[in-house]
This record gives sequence, C-alpha cells and structure tokens, in this order.
Amino acid sequence: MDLAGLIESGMDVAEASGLLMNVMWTMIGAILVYFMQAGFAMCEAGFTRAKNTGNILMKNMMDFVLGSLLFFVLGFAIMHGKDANGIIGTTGFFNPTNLADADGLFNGLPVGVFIIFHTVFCATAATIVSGSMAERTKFAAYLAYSAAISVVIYPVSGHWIWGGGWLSSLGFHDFAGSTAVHMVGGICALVGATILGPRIGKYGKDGKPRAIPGHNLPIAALGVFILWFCWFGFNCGSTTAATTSLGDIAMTTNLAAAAATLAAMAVTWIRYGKPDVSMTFNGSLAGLVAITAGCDVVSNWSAIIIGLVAGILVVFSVEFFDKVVKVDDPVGAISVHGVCGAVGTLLTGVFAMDGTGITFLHQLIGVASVMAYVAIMALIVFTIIDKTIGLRVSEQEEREGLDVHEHGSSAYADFNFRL
Amino acid sequence: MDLAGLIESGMDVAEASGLLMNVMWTMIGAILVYFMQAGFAMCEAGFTRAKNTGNILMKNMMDFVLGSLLFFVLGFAIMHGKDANGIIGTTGFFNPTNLADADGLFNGLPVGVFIIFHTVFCATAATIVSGSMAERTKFAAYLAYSAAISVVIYPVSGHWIWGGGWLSSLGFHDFAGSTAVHMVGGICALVGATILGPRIGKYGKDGKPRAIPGHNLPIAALGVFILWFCWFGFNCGSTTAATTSLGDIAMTTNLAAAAATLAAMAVTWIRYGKPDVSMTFNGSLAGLVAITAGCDVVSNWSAIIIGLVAGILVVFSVEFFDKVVKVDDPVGAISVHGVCGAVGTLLTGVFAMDGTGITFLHQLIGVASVMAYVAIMALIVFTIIDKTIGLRVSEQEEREGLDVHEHGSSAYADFNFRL
Amino acid sequence: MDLAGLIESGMDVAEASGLLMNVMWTMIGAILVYFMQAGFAMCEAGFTRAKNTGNILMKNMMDFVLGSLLFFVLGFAIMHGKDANGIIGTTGFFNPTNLADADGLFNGLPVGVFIIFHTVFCATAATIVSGSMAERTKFAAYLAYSAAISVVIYPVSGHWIWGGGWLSSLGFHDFAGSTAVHMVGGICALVGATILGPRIGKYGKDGKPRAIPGHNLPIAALGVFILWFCWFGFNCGSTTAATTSLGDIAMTTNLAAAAATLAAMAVTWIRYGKPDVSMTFNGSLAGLVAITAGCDVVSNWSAIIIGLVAGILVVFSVEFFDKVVKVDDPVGAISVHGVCGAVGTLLTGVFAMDGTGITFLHQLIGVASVMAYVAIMALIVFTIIDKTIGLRVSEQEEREGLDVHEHGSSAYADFNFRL
Amino acid sequence: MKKLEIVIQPEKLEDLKAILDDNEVNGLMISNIMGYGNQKGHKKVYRGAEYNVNLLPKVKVETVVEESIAETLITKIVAEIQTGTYGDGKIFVHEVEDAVRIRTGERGSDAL
Amino acid sequence: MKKLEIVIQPEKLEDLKAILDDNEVNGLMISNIMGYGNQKGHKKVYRGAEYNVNLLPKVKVETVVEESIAETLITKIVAEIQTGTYGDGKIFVHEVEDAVRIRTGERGSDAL
Amino acid sequence: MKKLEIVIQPEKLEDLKAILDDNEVNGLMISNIMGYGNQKGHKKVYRGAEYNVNLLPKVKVETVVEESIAETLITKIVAEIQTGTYGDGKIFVHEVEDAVRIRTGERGSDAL
Ligand SMILES: Nc1ncnc2c1ncn2[C@@H]1O[C@H](COP(=O)(O)OP(=O)(O)O)[C@@H](O)[C@H]1O
Ligand SMILES: Nc1ncnc2c1ncn2[C@@H]1O[C@H](COP(=O)(O)OP(=O)(O)O)[C@@H](O)[C@H]1O
Ligand SMILES: Nc1ncnc2c1ncn2[C@@H]1O[C@H](COP(=O)(O)OP(=O)(O)O)[C@@H](O)[C@H]1O
Repeated sequence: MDLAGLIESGMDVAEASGLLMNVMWTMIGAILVYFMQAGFAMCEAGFTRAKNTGNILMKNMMDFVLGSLLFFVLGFAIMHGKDANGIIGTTGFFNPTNLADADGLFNGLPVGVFIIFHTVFCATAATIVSGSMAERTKFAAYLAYSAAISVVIYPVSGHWIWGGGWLSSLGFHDFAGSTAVHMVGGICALVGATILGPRIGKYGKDGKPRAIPGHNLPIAALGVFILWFCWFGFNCGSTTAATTSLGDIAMTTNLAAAAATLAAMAVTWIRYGKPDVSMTFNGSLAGLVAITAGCDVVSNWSAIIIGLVAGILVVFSVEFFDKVVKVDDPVGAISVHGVCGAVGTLLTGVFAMDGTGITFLHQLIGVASVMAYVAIMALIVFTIIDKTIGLRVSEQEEREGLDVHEHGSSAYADFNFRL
Repeated sequence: MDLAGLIESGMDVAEASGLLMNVMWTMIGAILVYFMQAGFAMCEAGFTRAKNTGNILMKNMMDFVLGSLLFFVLGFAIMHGKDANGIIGTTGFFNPTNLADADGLFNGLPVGVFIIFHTVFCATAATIVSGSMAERTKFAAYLAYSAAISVVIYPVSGHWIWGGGWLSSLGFHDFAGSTAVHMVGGICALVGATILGPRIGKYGKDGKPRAIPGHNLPIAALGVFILWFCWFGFNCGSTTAATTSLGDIAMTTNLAAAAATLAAMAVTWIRYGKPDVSMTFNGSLAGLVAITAGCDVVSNWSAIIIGLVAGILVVFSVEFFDKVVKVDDPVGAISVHGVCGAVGTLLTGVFAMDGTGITFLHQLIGVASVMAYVAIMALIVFTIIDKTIGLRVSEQEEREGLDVHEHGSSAYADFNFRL
Repeated sequence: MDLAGLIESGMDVAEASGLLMNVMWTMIGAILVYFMQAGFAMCEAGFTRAKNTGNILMKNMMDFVLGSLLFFVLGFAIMHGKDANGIIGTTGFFNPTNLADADGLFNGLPVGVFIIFHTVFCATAATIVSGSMAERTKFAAYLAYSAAISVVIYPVSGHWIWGGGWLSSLGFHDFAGSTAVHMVGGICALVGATILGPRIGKYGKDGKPRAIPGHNLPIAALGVFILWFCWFGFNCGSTTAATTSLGDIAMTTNLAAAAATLAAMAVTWIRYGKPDVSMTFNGSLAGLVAITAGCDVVSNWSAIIIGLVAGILVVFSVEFFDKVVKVDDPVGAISVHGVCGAVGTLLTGVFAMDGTGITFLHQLIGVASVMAYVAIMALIVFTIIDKTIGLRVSEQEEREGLDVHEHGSSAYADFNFRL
Repeated sequence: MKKLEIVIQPEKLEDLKAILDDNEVNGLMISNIMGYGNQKGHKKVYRGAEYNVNLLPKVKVETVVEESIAETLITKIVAEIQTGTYGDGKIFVHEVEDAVRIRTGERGSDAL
Repeated sequence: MKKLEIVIQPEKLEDLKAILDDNEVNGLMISNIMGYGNQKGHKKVYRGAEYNVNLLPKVKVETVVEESIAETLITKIVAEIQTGTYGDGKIFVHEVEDAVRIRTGERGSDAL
Repeated sequence: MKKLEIVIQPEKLEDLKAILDDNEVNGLMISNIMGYGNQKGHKKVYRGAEYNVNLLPKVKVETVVEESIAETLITKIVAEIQTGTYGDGKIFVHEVEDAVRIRTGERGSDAL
C-alpha cells in the first residue's frame, strides 16, 4: 500500500508517512547490507591464492544462499519468535510472515521488510568464516557449517541481543552488531581455523610463519571499498527508521574507519619499515567492526579513538594469532571481526555519551556470554562435521588447488600461475 | 520542488509527501538498475576469454550509451506515447518530456523520473545480447543491432505490456519484466547467436561441444553479486512508489534467487560429479529472472518453488542449446534470460495468490505473442545487418582476438595469456 | 528522532516529513559519493601498470582517510564556518558539529548529515590527483599533498562557491561541483604531474610520447561504471533535498555521459582507425564531469550537446597534454576533470535555461578565479613537498615498481608480469 | 637423442600435439613466449600514442626424442603445420647428451 | 660446462633449490611451463561440456654447471625429489659451449 | 649455427633488441623467467610475516645465429648492456644442429 492507500485504510498522515519512510530507509539498509556479500567475496578471493579462487567465491555465494533459505525457514523464528525465558524464540517456524500483526506489521515495520533486513545480517555473520578457513576446507563440510551457523548459532545469540532475549533486557548495547554479527562470525572463524590446522607450507620446520601473499590486490581492495560503502547501510540502516541521527551515525562510522586505517598503516610502517597494503585495508575493516556497536551513542572524537584502538590492535592481533597462537587465518578474519568486534563493544561501554545508561559491565557480560556460547557451539559443530564429513581436503588437493579438485575448474583459465 | 514548495503550490501534505516518497523510491530503483550495466559487463567479460575482454566491455558500455540516447529520442515515444490500437505509442518523439501534464507529471510521477526509470530498463534488455554473441561479432554490427533493439524491438513489446497496449488491457501480469525485459533480450540473443554460428573450436569434428572456459571468475562472480544487488532495485523499484510491500517483494526475489542457486549447484554436482562454479552463478541469475514477473503476487514458498524450477531448468537448458541445438552461447544468456524469463512469467500464472486475477492463459498469450514478435523482428534485424555490415569478424581476427583487431589493444597489457 | 518524535517535539507534519525526506535523500547521495572512491581506485589501478597497483590502491584509500579526518578537524570550518569577507570560513574548528543551531540543524539539515555529505565531496577532489601522478610519486609525499588539498586548497575555493563566499554571492552556478570538485582536482593534477615530470620511458629520445597501456581493463571499466552509478548520487544528491526535479537531473546527467561516450568513441575511431577502449571510457567521465555544474538548469538536448563537446574535447585534450605540453598523465585526469570541469562550468553559462539568471561572464569569473587560486596553491604545496620530502621515487624504484619498493609487496603474487 | 624446439602460432598447438601423439612422442614442455621474426606485428594506438607491437605471442614446444624419429617428425610438422604465411614458425634441432627420469632414475633412451 | 634442464612438480621447487644451494650452484633460470608426459591429467566439466586437461603446470629449472658436478647433482635430485609417482619429472643434460658474465665480461667457467 | 641464450634485466630488453636488430639478427624467442644468481633479492613483509624474494624477474632472449656473427654479438652485448652491477645477466652459447623454417621447409642457415 502506498501513502494514499494507507490513509484511506484509516491511518493518519503522520503515521502513514512515518511508516513508509521507515520502510524505505530499512530497505535501503537491507539492500546495502546484501551487497556486503560482494565485498567479502572479493576481499577473501583477493587475499588468498589464485588456485583456490573459484572455491572461495562459491563458498561466499553458498553461505548467503543457505543463510537466506534457512533463516527464513528456521532462523528467524528462533531469533524473533515469541521469547521463551529470554533464551530463544519459539514461534514463526517455516513461515515467519505469520508473526505479523493484523496490520501486517512486526516490530513496527511491515513483516517482509523486517525479515529481509535480518536475513542479510544473518548472512553477513555466516560469510565471515569462509576467509579464515580458506584454501583447505572441504566444500561439503563448509556447507554444513554454514547451515549450522544460520540456524543454531547466530539466531540464538541474536535473540538474546536483538530478539527480546535476556541481554536486551539487561541493557546490553550493540547497535548494529559488533558482537551480534561480527564477533559471532569471528569466534566461529577462530574455532574453525584452529580445528582445521594451518595450510601446508604456512609454518616452516622452525615453526616460523611464512607469508602466503594474496593473489589479487585490486579485487581485495575493491572488496574493502564495497564493505565500507555497505557499512553505511549496516550502521545507518540499523535505526530501521528515517531519523535525524543518520548523519551522526555515518560520521562516527566513517571517522572510526578512517582513523583505524591510518593507525594500521602507521603501525605497519613503523614495525615493518614499509606501509603494508593488505594490512592497511584490514585496518579499515577493523575500524568499521569496532564502531558498529556504539556508532549511535559515541561522539565523533570518541569514534576516532575507537578507530585508532582498532587499527593498532588489528596489526598486533594478526601477528599474535599468526606467530604465537599459530592459527592460520589467511584473511585476518579472527582479528578483524572477532577481536575488534569484542573490543568495539566493550569500548562502547567506555565512550557512550551521558544519558545513554550504557555501562562497561553490561557490555562485558554481553561480550563474554556470547563469546562463550558461540565458542562452545562452534566447537560442537565443527567437531561433528570433522568426524562425519571431514573438514579438510587431502594434501594433494590442497597442493594442487581446490578449484581443480573440488570444482573441476580454474578461476583464470587464460593465465599461467607463478611458481 | 521540495515538500514545502509543493505544499505552497497548492498540494496537500499527504499528496505532496506521497509524491516525493514515490520519487525517491523510483530514483533509487533507477539508479540501482543502471548499475546492472556493471554487473553484466563483469559477468560477460569474466565468462569469456581474455583476448576479447576489451571488446565485450566496449559492447556493454555502448549498448547503454546507444540505448540511453535512442530511447530518449525515439523509444520512449513508441513505448509510452499515446496508444494507437493497443499496438504502439505515437507521441513524444524527440522530446518525451512534452508528454508531461500541467503539473509536470506522467503516470503519476514527474516525467523525468519516469523516463530515467524506463531508460535503464530498456538498456538492460539491450545488454543481455552481447554475452551470447561474444567473441566473434563485428563491433560495428553490434552497434547496429543495439540501436535496433532500443528503437524497434523493446519499445513495441514494452508498449503492449507496460505502455497501455493490448497485453496490459488483457490482464497479462509481468511486474518487473521477466518477459518485457529478460525474455526479449534472451530471444534476441538466441536469434543473434544462431545466425552468427558458433565460435571457432566450439564444436569438434565429431560435433561435440568443447568447453571454452571463462578467463576471470572473480569478476564474473562480482558481476553476479552486483546483479543480485541491483535486482532489489529492479523488482522493488518497479512499484515506482513507496509502499508497504517492498519487503515482501525483496523476500520473494531473494528466496527465489537463493533457491535457484542451490538447485543449480545440486544439479551440477549430481550430473558432473562436482559443483560447477560458473553454472551455480548462472543459477542465481536464472532465479532472479524467473521471479521478476511475479515477485509481487506470489508467496515466499511459491517463490522458492519458482527458484528451484529455474535453477534446475537453467542447467538442462544450457546443455540443450549447447549439445542439441548447437547454438554457441558463451555466457548462457539464452537459457538464463530467454528460457527462465518465459517460464517465470508462465509460473506467475500458476502461483499468483488468490484475488490477483492472474491466469495461466493470459500469461501464455503474453509470452507467446512477445516471443513471436521479438523472434521475427530480431530475425529481420540480424539478417539485414549480416547482409550489409556483416555480423562476423574474419577467422584471423577471431583467432587472434577481437581486442587486437577491433580495438588495437589488450585488456591485460602486463600479462601473458596461456596457450 | 524519527517522524513521530519530531512531531512530538513540536514540528508540524509537513515540516517534519520534509526534513526527514531531505535527510534520507542527502544520505543516499553521500553514501553513493563515498563509493566513488572505489570507482577511482579501480579506474586508476586498471589504467596503470601491474607493478604499481598496490601503491595506487593505497593512495586512493589514504586520500579518503586523510580527507575524512582532516576535513572534520579543519576543512569543514574553513569551508562552511562563519564567513569572513567572502574569502574563508572561520568557525567550527576541531568539532564542526558545534556549528549546528538549537535544533541541531545546519543549512536546514541535521549537522551530521551536512558534514558527511561534504566530507565525501572533499575526498573526491583529493582522489583525482593520484591518477595523474601515478607510477612515480613517493608515497610519503603523496600523503603530504593529500593532507594539503583537504585542508588548504579545496575548502577555500569550496567556501567561495558553496560556503557563502564571494562567488556564491556573485551568482556563479556550480550545482554539483564541475569546478568546485573536479576542476580543483584537475588543476592540482596538472601542477603535480608537471613538477613530477614524465614516467621513465614515456617519451622516446625523439621526444615522441610512447604508449604505456593500462594493465587491467575490466577493473578500469568497472571503475567507470561505478563512477557513473555514483554520479547519480553526486548530481541528484546535490539538491540535498527530496524534490520533483531529481529525475530531470538524472536525465541530463545520463544523456551528457552517453553523448560524451559516443563522441569520444567516434573521434578515436576516425582518428586512430579503431574505437579506442580506454579513451571511450574516459569519454564517459568527461561527460559526467562537464554536466555536473549545470545538470539542474539545462535541458535534455543541451545536456546532449554539452556531452558531445566534452567527449570530443577530452580526446584532443589528452593528445594535447601528451604530445604538445608533454605532461605525462597516466589516466587522463587533467583532461577529464580539469579541462572538462572548466568547460562544463562555462557551458552552463551558455545553456542555462531562461529565468535561472546564470550568465557566461559570472561562470567565467568563477572558473578563472578558482583556477588561479588552485594553481598557485598547488604550485606552492608541491614545491614545498618536493624540496622537503621529495616528490619522486628513485629511478630504480620506478623501474622495478613501487609495489616492491614502497610497500614490499606485489599486487598479483601468483602471476608473472610480461616484459 | 635430439631435442626439437618448435616455435609455432598458438592456435596450432592442438594440431602439433596430434602429430606428436601419432608418432608416440612421450613428453613435451610447452611455454608461452613472445616471438620476433619475419612476421610483421600490429600497429596499435593507445590514447593517441602509437606503438608497434612487433613481439607476437607464440608457443614453444620442446620435445626430446630418439634420433631415429627426429627427421620423420620434422617432415610431418612442416607438412601439416605449414600455412605458407609469415609467422608459421621454426624448428631448431639440438643434440641432447642424456635424459633422466626422476621417478625411476632411468637414464638415456629409457628415460624418454 | 653442462646445462641441466630439470622439469619438476611446482611444489618441489623449494626442495630443488635447497639441493642446488647445498652444492653451490650459482645460478638458475626458472620458467613456468605446461608439461605433457606419462602423468594423466584431470577430466573437467565446464557448463556441461567435458574436456581433458592433460597439460599440467610444471616448473622448468635450468642451471649451467661445471661438468664435474653435473653427475653428483643428478644423483641427488633423483634421490630427493623422487616420490615414485607419475609426473615426478625429468632431467635433460646438454653440452654448453661457453658462458659470459655480462657484468664483467668473464668467459667460460669463471662466468658461472 | 649457434644459439645465444641471453638472460638480462627486463628493462634492458629494448636495448638488446636494438643491438640484435643492428646486426641483422632475424629472430628471437623471448620468455619471462625468474632468475636466481649473485644479485640479492628483497626482503618483504606480508602481514607481519617476513619472506625473502630471492627470485627476481628476468627476461630470457634466445636467438639462433650463424656461427660467424656470434662472437661479435657477444662483444656488443657485453659492451652495451653492462651496468656493472649484480644482476646484469649472462649469455650461454650452445651449438645448434639444424634449423627448419616451417613456412617453406628450408633448412640450415637458409632457415634463419
Ligand atoms: N633465428 C631465430 N632465432 C630464434 N628464434 C627465431 C629465429 N627465427 C625465428 N624465430 C622464432 O620463430 C617465430 C616465427 O618466425 P618467422 O620469422 O615469423 O617465421 P617465417 O620465417 O616462417 O615467417 C618468430 O616469432 C621467432 O620467435
Ligand atoms: N621426452 C620429453 N621431452 C620433453 N619433455 C618431457 C619429455 N618427457 C617428459 N617431459 C616433461 O617432464 C614432465 C614429467 O614427465 P612424466 O612423464 O609425467 O614423468 P614420469 O615419466 O616420471 O611419470 C612432463 O610433464 C613433461 O613436461
Ligand atoms: N649458472 C647459471 N645457470 C643458469 N642461469 C644462470 C646462471 N648464472 C646466472 N644465471 C642467470 O642469470 C641471471 C643474472 O645472474 P647474476 O648472477 O645476477 O649476474 P651477475 O653475476 O652478473 O651479477 C640470474 O638471475 C640467473 O637467472
């Protein structure tokens, strides 16, 4: 129904206008968040090797596909269905549009608008993991994991935070999903990459990490630009309403990302002697992830500080997981999404403006509980998959490339690869 | 005029707000549909060979360019001008803004908004064909074809369906253009590719098709992601109004695409032993094309079924044209746009929700009549071009690549090609 | 605050609706203009050599980063702060949100919305220069330049034109920034490239220019498509309001771009015997730049003429700078942004519709004064940088590539380069 | 043992492989090279600047064979690959002292 | 002087370099080639059309060494690179008449 | 007939072609290789992990010429390509038994 229709059906002008403006803005947010899939796909493809490019593209496509279907059938009900004890949603399975009220609304929006918006967020969490498990995971196993995160992992913690569960009652503030989306993805990435083990050749006989450079920086950079672009939809869209604060949210988002990029570049310049391209672009994402929880409640200057912290942190975190923990994370997803997601959520407790009532303690409880839940669930899921389907491809497949063995194709049929 | 201006000039708040909201939403749709050009360009470039990449990029750019100019000068008048016998529009040549009423409106929208929206749809139909005629068509001949579709083919059937012609009177339902845009493009693609003949080396001496793999899967995948992203503009934007149903349309669109992708992947996995990357990405497009006609009138579950049908169909259709009909369609445009466009329109007659009054028979009449019209016109156009300019490049040009011969350049100057 | 909130706080429905619609539209514009960064990055990377790709991507990222931070801290105040003698803004340093009125508005928009919108415009001007200085500029020197344009060059002329300075009082019309953004960038590009000197090997011993073809046409083409897409945000968004004229602006923008593309292609076809891919894509940008100043005040047919002029001009201008002036501009930024920006602004004076009060003389004064100011400032800035940090890398670094030497990396680790 | 070093047009590779297959040649090394010979290149224009592309993409196929079949191969290749136009390519013949199969350590003719 | 022309699986390059380094081999020329030998390729399917990929990516390493160490190198390479499966690769031995170091103009063994 | 196998820095290719052109050398085969010699590579850092890039891109130019001009060419190349720094490259000289022009079937010197 358009504005005239709504008014005819009995709404007053203000109400009807408000509704439709909120619909438009939420749709714009949803559409932009969808496009993050392209950003992740390009980023992950660009930062890994050419012989596995077709495979990583397929994984990125398929986790959106499975996420869309399964979140519709099961996930939405678990996340937004009628709350049971603050833990889980229980209604709306198989057709969540039934959750709409008599006017077709759910949480103040037409139910379809609300579902599509949450579908694309769910798929974002799922897609984070493919990067850290790249270049060695069996395709079928990846599909199984992807189904699991969309059904049993993301919607549950999502219910706690955004679906009327116990964390939302507590006053935990995660505006657009530093924790709900990014940290959830990042923790799954950590568990997955750990169980999987490092790529062949990643660690020398002396245990030192070796560099395995990404094969296509322009598309990786494009991926980051796309993600930054879409993040305006992610953060500003999370108002799910046309409001006067959209510009403020865009400002904090943008300043944090800029500060983080600058910080990451500076740190690499100092530590490695040269400004590192791939790490600098990771820095942008680190800043975006970190500001996501508090983009609506911190000042511009606080956003800059949050960005600087994230940009510095991400470099050290990547090195830490690479050199100390020795978890092989080809694209840095654990540090970018997991670590910066958690830290950004906590910093929201530090920098939230007066009057918001956000406290560090509540933020800490939220981060810790979600972290624990997701870690345990991911451990269970990946272990089951490993024991049944098997997580990892054979050594020969890994050496010769997943494209040839898993898909019978090459991503660059007209070019020779080096080495 | 902004809202204050409109109210000052005598509109009431509701009317003025409604108008401006519709303007904004239609503009968003138009802008997103414009960006499909990038999606098609990347898709077609990625799924063909590196030696012809510059050429295919040029074709994609030029059909948008010619489409924009010619649709403004002639096409819009034929499509949306004053109807003559339900067959053709007859007013608005050379300056379609003259069609606006005293308030500057046309079909309830400011005329400029309406024209730009329909311009980008026309250009989409045009651009579909370049993929199926890739790697062997003379550039000048392609320009001639592209002019023809924008002037004499698309606007006429478009008039029937959307411009007040006989099919719209009949009750034929093609919400966003499964038939009007995609099938029209797909039929032209079929006729063009048939007259042109297969690429050298496509069929062995035994008549068996040989694979000619695309040269750059990341950009092809990016193209598909871009198209999916823009399809939200294509389908949701086709309300040309801010409505409460935008989310529902986005949901059916997304679910159909997801289901089709899954289906295509599954079919290739079963048939070829491995999940095929390029075909899976084609599957996404198949689902998007198929749902486009009925995205506003089918349920979410019906959308999933339509998607599954399209995803399964596209694989068999590609094989059918490749192996049985032996029409060489490098990117699968005939199957994706032609076949799935027709089938999606027909399925709308099967799955349309009660009360919409849509019948299978009317859908069939629409599909069949447009198919016949376009096939005949395309046959005439391509035959004329073939007899005058000549459709096909010389054998040497084809072997050595269109980039060198038609444009004097290479798309990848710093790389050697394989083979 | 959403609509209900605004009304509660005392606004009437019309005012509140108008405000929120303007917010939404301006945000859409800002988000699209942000994405131009991706377009420029892809374009510049694609049109230069593979050995410098990482470097050019970094430059594109970093000028947005520095621009965002410095425009917030200093630039916005200079551009939009309280006017002093029509020359410069003087308030709002370090926290421009302080410039908001009691309702949080600035120039009729929530201050955050206004700042983010102008931030992305500033960054666009900055990013133009990297292309013309590509493949030989020291990274640190480039960062210094980028800081300078965002603080001392762009905001000052920007103040004259858009910030309430003397040119806006005069009646100079530059709707979306042919002069304020593009010509400013183009002049900096000219000065920078001149001081820097040509790339090694660009001119033979006989002084004749040699071709140094770009290494990746698909991403360059993608860049152009992205820019065209975002230009709808750039031009239509510059209303900073939801208006009935958005479609008209989109039409003039699109027709000019299409006409320019066609013209550039035709000219290269005639002059070089073959339609040149890279120049044709440059033609699109030339048309977009040229129409930007007058997109709101010229008719569709005038837009076509402006586009044709720009498309023809850009080819000759590129040749002129290449062969006569012998300034080496790898991507043609001087011609596209500088020359076509100036000419487009002037042509606005010729083609502006009756009643707009725009005169050629005022346009000329605006173009000339901004040109002079920017040229002088750029000369000072680049000279200082050259004498201190040094603008140019060593000969060895240039020969072997900036990626290896400046960043210790390769953009295409799995591929061999030709030659 | 002789090594034949055969430079041909890229599109002739399949034909060449067929000839070699028919003659039970057991191994090939194929490289992409840029060739420069009697065949004229193209003149290209890039953004107004002309340049000659006189290096043309060629395929180099190397195969080490028994001395006894080298001459037969050469004759066949000339007969079947020839189009009579510039750029058809060349064959260079080299003496090879020894061959080793890494898989087994076999030497000489046995290793081919 | 002898030239060893060594064709191996790409992933063995590091191991081969280690062997050569240990034996003070001073220079290498490494190329990416497509190989065709006893090793079977893959059958691929692209959009429903099957095709054989019997050309496989290989690395060719060429090194010019003193006659005296050629035999030692061959023995070591066979010993350490061998996996015993098809596709392990081959070594071809060629006589080299002379070598020139461009930097200094040195000739013969001094130039290695 | 002799084959000169010339390894040089990529940016010297134009100069080398000029020398060969001046001496009426009729054909070249040019390949991109990775070289490994006295010239030191770069140390790179990627995301915190260091690695040595000691393989450097080089161009290999092969030309088959009459015995009589081989020595002249070598002298000129050394004279004009030399910069005196590591990595200048090398020339290896090989005996070639025969050459065949596929276009005409000519053999030996006539085929060059
Ligand atoms: N003397 C030579 N030394 C090395 N390579 C050569 C020589 N002559 C020709 N070639 C190679 O063979 C290719 C084909 O030679 P070309 O002269 O075009 O053949 P034709 O003489 O049959 O026209 C050339 O591109 C070049 O790579
Ligand atoms: N006679 C030959 N001439 C040239 N190259 C050869 C020859 N035989 C083998 N090769 C090269 O060596 C590679 C490995 O040979 P292959 O036959 O697979 O080894 P193996 O006999 O140990 O299984 C092949 O891919 C091919 O490139
Ligand atoms: N003995 C050798 N065998 C094969 N190639 C060699 C040999 N020595 C040098 N090369 C090649 O020549 C290139 C240049 O050699 P380099 O040792 O750097 O020259 P220089 O001794 O003049 O400094 C190397 O990168 C390598 O590819």
